[in-house]
Amino acid sequence: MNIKILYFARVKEAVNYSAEELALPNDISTITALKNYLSQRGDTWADLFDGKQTIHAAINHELVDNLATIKAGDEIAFFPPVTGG
Amino acid sequence: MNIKILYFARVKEAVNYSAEELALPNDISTITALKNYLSQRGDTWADLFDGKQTIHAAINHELVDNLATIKAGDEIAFFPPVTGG
Amino acid sequence: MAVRIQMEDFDAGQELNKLRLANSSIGALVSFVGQVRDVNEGDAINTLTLEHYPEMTEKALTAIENEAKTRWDIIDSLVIHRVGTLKPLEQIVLVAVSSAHRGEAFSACEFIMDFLKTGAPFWKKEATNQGERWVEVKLSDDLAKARWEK
Amino acid sequence: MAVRIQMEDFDAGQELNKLRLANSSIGALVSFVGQVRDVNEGDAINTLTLEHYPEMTEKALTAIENEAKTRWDIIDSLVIHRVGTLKPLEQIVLVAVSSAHRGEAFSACEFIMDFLKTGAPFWKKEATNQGERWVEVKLSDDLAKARWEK
Repeated sequence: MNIKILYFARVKEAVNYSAEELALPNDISTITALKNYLSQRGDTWADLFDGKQTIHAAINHELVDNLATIKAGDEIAFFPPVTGG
Repeated sequence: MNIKILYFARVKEAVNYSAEELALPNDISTITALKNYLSQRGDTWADLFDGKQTIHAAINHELVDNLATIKAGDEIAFFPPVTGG
Repeated sequence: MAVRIQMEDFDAGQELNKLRLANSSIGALVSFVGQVRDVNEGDAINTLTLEHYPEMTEKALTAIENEAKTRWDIIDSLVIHRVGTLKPLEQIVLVAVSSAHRGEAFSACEFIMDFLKTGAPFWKKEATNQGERWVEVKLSDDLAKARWEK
Repeated sequence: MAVRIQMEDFDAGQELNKLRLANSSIGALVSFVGQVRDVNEGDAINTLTLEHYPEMTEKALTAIENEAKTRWDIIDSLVIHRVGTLKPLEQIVLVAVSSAHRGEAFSACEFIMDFLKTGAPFWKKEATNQGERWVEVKLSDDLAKARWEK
């Protein structure tokens, strides 16, 4: 299934781009599975999702937890804890 | 001793003036004693100080209780609970 | 810290900018503006007249600001309170507090308002179509003040 | 209730007047203005750059305002948040809440700020003489938010 992924702030700097379109294998259906899938890309990705830093995920502009389900067409975002205001 | 008394808001309307200078007998030395002394002026005054309504007292711009001591030259004020803001 | 009692209206935005720009370690500015409502206790309000006890008002408000400064790490504060006769939608009071961080400014600003309401010698009289009446003390104001005592 | 995310500065006084004058049953207007401080964690700040996630920001802030409206009897609220690169003494954010009485407006305004700080997708990067760095999350912000949960 096709999804879009956005990266923000420190995460964007780590992966070095802000967005990508991705054709995901159909068995990658949760945020956890997506994180593991992306981690296979190598060091940067593995470091990002090794659980040592807090990375929040959103699906279609809603904050979600790792068990949230991904559907085709979703816009997924990964970002560090927010610091506005 | 000579003192000055100020009246505000509802209390001012009841006594019908806003200030007076008064030569007090020297044994009238607390707010309670002053209230009793003024109450002898008649109905309006007796009603004001009969304890059925809250009347605050201040001496020289500080809120005081009934036991506070009056000295010559003091500015005493009587007024209802405040409603600013 | 400043207290101003005046008949004239004030420009809240200008006052806030002045406070905010006075110090570049200010990160937070919390303010309260009170205005005359057009209805109170179910009756239309034509005007609201504020009487006060000038020398004591200034002293009481300064003491309240000093107490706020003792309790919280604030940078500056301002109280402007109008007296005289006001119409609905006119501003009555501005309380503003600046600080490095927001928590202190929020607490101090609400504290100053709660103590102003119960400890500064102002009295309000409303003119309605049924005549004039003094505004009654609200129990909620005493309760609001009591929250700060501990 | 409104949310505005913008690069440009805003006129806090004008916004407050608009909110206040919109409704003559408003008795209280509480506002928070956040500005860029010139020092953070001991280092001089040259600029502060705010990044955000546009679609989500608006959604998150609207949800926070709606939650405030559910919890307190408020009349209106406004959130303006700037993005882009700002200098010390520039305004970052305005949160304003109007209500009939002050207690509701104080609580709702502080609530919106506490949830904005922890739930709206903004990220701050500081430029200091030692280079650029992302602003770290503060534990105090999580604690401030946790107060509202009960």
